[in-house]
Amino acid sequence: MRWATRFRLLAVLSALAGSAAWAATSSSAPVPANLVARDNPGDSGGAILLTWTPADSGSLPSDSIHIFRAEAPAFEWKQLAATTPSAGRYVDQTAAAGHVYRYELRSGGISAAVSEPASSRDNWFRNERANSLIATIIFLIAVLGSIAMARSGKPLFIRKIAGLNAVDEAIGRATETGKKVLYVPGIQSMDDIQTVASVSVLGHVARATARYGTDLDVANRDPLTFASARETVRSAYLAEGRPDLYREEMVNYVTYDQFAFVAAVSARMVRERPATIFLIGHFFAESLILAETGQSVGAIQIAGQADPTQLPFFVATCDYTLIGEELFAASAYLSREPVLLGSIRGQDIFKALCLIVGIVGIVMASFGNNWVAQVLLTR
Amino acid sequence: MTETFPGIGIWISALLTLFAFSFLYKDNPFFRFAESLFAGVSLGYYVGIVLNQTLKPNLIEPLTTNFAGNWDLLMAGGIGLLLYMRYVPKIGWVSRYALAIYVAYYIGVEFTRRIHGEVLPQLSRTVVPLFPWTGATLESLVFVIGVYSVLVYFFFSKEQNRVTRKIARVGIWFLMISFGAAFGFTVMGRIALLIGRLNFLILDWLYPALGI
Amino acid sequence: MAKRPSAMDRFLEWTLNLDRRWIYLLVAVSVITPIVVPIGLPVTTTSSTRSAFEFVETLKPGDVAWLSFDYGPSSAPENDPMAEAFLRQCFLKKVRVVVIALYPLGGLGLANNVLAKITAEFPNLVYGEDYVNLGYKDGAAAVMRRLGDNIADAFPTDVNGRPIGEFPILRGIHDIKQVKVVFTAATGLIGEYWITQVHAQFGTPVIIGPTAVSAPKYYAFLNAGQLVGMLGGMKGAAEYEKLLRAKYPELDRFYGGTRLFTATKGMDGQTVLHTVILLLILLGNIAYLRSRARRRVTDVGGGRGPAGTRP
Amino acid sequence: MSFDFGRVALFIFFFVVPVIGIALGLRSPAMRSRIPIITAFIAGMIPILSLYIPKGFLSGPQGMSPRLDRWLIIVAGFALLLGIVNVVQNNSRRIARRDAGWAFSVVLLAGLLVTGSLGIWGAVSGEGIGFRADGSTTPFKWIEDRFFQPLQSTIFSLLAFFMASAAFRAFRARNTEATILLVAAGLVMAGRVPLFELLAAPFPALQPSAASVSLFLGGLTEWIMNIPNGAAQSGIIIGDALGAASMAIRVILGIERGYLGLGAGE
Repeated sequence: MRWATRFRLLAVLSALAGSAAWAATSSSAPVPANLVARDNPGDSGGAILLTWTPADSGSLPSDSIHIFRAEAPAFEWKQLAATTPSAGRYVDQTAAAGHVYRYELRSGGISAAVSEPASSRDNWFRNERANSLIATIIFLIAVLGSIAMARSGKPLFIRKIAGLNAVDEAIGRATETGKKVLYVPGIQSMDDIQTVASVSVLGHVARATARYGTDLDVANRDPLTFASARETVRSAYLAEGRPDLYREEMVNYVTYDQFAFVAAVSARMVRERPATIFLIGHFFAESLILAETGQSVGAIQIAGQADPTQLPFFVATCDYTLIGEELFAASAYLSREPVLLGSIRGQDIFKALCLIVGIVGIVMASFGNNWVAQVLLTR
Repeated sequence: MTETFPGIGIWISALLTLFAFSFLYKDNPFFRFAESLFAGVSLGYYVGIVLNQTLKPNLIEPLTTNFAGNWDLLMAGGIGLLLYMRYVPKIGWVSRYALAIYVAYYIGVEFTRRIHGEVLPQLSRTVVPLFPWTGATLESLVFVIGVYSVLVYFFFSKEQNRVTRKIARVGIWFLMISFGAAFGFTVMGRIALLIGRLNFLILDWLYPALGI
Repeated sequence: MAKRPSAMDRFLEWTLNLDRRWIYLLVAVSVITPIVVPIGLPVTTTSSTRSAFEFVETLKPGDVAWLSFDYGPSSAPENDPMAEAFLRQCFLKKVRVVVIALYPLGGLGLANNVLAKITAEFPNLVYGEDYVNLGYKDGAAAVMRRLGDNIADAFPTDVNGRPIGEFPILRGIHDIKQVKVVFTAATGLIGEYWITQVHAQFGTPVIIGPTAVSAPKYYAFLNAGQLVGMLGGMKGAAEYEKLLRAKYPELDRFYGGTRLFTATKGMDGQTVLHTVILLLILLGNIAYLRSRARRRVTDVGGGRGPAGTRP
Repeated sequence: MSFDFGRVALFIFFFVVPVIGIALGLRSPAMRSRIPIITAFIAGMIPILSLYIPKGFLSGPQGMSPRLDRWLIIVAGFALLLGIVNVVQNNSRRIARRDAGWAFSVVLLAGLLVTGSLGIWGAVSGEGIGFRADGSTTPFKWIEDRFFQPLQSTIFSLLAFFMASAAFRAFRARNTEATILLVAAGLVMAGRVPLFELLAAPFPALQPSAASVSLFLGGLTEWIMNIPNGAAQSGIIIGDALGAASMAIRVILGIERGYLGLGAGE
């Protein structure tokens, strides 16, 4: 669906949501009158909404009015709550579903208004959340539509991430100096999507080292990641037609203890002084030792992580860092996996919509109409 | 005032603290002992809190006191136990049903947070007036440029043309300022832990032990 | 002709090749000295902490506040002072507090210890009326969904197993919507759930006391009005302590003691080590820039040196 | 047995359907992956639909969604203990084969056994795992206070040392991005602690100007945190939220099945 048509659809739908959420309140009258009691809309029942034409408190004996409730069949009045006459509405949260109630407003002992019998029931839709539902539906259309398109074979475009040029360049440097490439796919298991993305980047690195005949060393902390990394590297070397260069100990398992792993890998860095080091995947704070040791042995370091906690340190210590969503875009670009390509395209479409709605909202707000900001607020 | 001589508990804590700090000198058996003990004790700790604070009050007691009203909780316990079938050879796949329910439910709850609780409120915050020119609207302009340029930076399904490449460049600068800020905050966070531990070692253990 | 490295360069080169354990020693000394010889540096407050403090000041006696321990021992030095300061402020204002813990790795122990320590300072408090400890529960996101409808669904009993129907404090409180404020002392994701799930769907105001590591993210939620206040790390806790002691001088007997650990005292060590680390970064970069400038003079072609990369 | 729609619906979806699925799966392996996807779809959709549909059978007090929440609090407890099984497997194998460092596996299993059994005793005896009624501490809590808390906080406090050493030897302003980062970091660090008051401590004359510099830097830091950092964090939040939302959709609709331990194709 072209963006122009999608934009018109959004404008119509959010106008609909805007009007549903705002009931106009009428002007005030001397004495609170025409009290209306009805089921509170958009809830699971158990609440009755009282609305009355608000009175200016000047004309009443006391400045607050009392709400009384009587339950069928006996209908004897009991005090429920007190509020200010100008409020104009009150929600009785204690009305049991299915029971019939009548309400009365009394001010200074005299009865101001009595309501018809009403009972609360559960409703089909929370209309205060219409905006959130519309946004969710649009998001579903964008993502599932793009995934369907990608799966049907239509080639989806993903721009080449600058980081991937840095990856190829770094491997080129290692080949020039004849030293090895060290790859650490993070310290988490395969249930962490950052590790999955790292393994697909590893496939790309392995194909490059197979092409140039550079020595590769992949150090693992998690058994599952170790198994899938070995599988990826072996098939990369096969795909490049260089099974002879593939050695079993290229992909190796170090240890499971977090600090012991970091100490062992940094000792290996100092011993073998790799020309290029990749730290791509989910790392935690102790990864600082890896980045620092790698820098001290003069290696070019490429890092990559989606979750932002370690990124400041990687940016400050490494030569290039894949930041946040870039890691997933890189793995989508490399693996050409339809579901990944479709998801990224769907998310981009929704981001574009957010930008359009935001800019339109800003222009309207600059002319005093704050309607878009109100429509976007969720409850 | 001099503290009483530290009890056996304080001595154990202080010793374990020193074992853990020994890693700074080099990876040694004392540190490995502390690390392994920590791994074991924290798993045992999980057993304690899960049994006492969740399974007993939310599963066992409701079933034993009012079975008629809570018989469906049996299924919750069943799903929980089904998770462990993954370790049974040959029929491990049976645990997929429990895993499907557990992973899909919590990722469904996460979905209710993401658009409803994050995207829309944050987008609504960027919809602010930019005219007339005042100090506040200027600041709002910087804020809006920041949010939207970062969004453009994380845009992958379109090639970057001359304009979007410049906007993405601005986005990187905002990202780097926020990473710098996160860097500064993280420094404080890491130091706080160390202050806490050395405070314990000196004021709760060393001083009382030396009778200061 | 290569520019001869000056004495300064040789000194910097020497320090760079020092064993990293000398730096570890420097760090240890910079933290120990302010503990042994307290300096008492001033603390300046920021708007995010002031708005948190002022919001709690608007609570009336008898209101119910909610304190959630969503952190573990690994961030106790930052989060404990926040939880203690909030509890003291509530008890001074006769605000009633419901305490829970949702962080599996040690949240419950900290809730028990902090509550025991603070309730000892206020002897006339009655358990079950002025405060109650509902203990730990698994599945934080699922617990918060139940708190939105019916607290008893998630916490049928208190931490010792007594049914919550027995406690007067919870008689008027059926779900989290009736709670006046949720204060979450947090480290990782659980603190964020209170904002993006509980506040977003049930509207209860939230104050968060995150560790300094996760604080920058919450400025975005503060700007969007999804939070009513935030205490960022140990500095946030020290600011809150300063505001608390200014408003309630009778608390000096707790904050004045020499042996008691407080965030304000911790800030001395923070300041010293911040200065040291800033100097280390400057020194490291001076050495780097001088060596790069020197190398550019020698390589007429301006190619990339062994450790350098394209500028 | 009070009949209500929510309870019966969950009984069908999460007991009857899995039992049928397992029965079918025993005969034909293809069914072993297709039916769990249906269960996942239902378990994922219930919380999402209950956000918008307050109807009694779904979101009411006895509806499907509240009841599923209560179930998943219990299942989360079981899931937390799942890790113990393979830790015990790995370590007992390590001990049996006398691999390098098997003594540490003994220490790990001993810690697990002692703390775990004290936890079980607390539940069985009704003493609990915190303070007893008379205020004395249970053995479980003693181990928590004296072993668990110091170990966890000390192992994490090592990070301050690693950061300081990396600050000196590795944090370089090697390109424009890293330069902006380090300058912002320096400003924020100098703005959040009374740095100049410390430097001016030995020189009383300089103290007033030090205080004003600190005040200015404090204000600048607050502006950096609110506006540039706030904007970038807001952009990151929107981007991450959309990534996580699309991952959630793919899992619930069965497009993404890796978590079930089977390839996309199977």
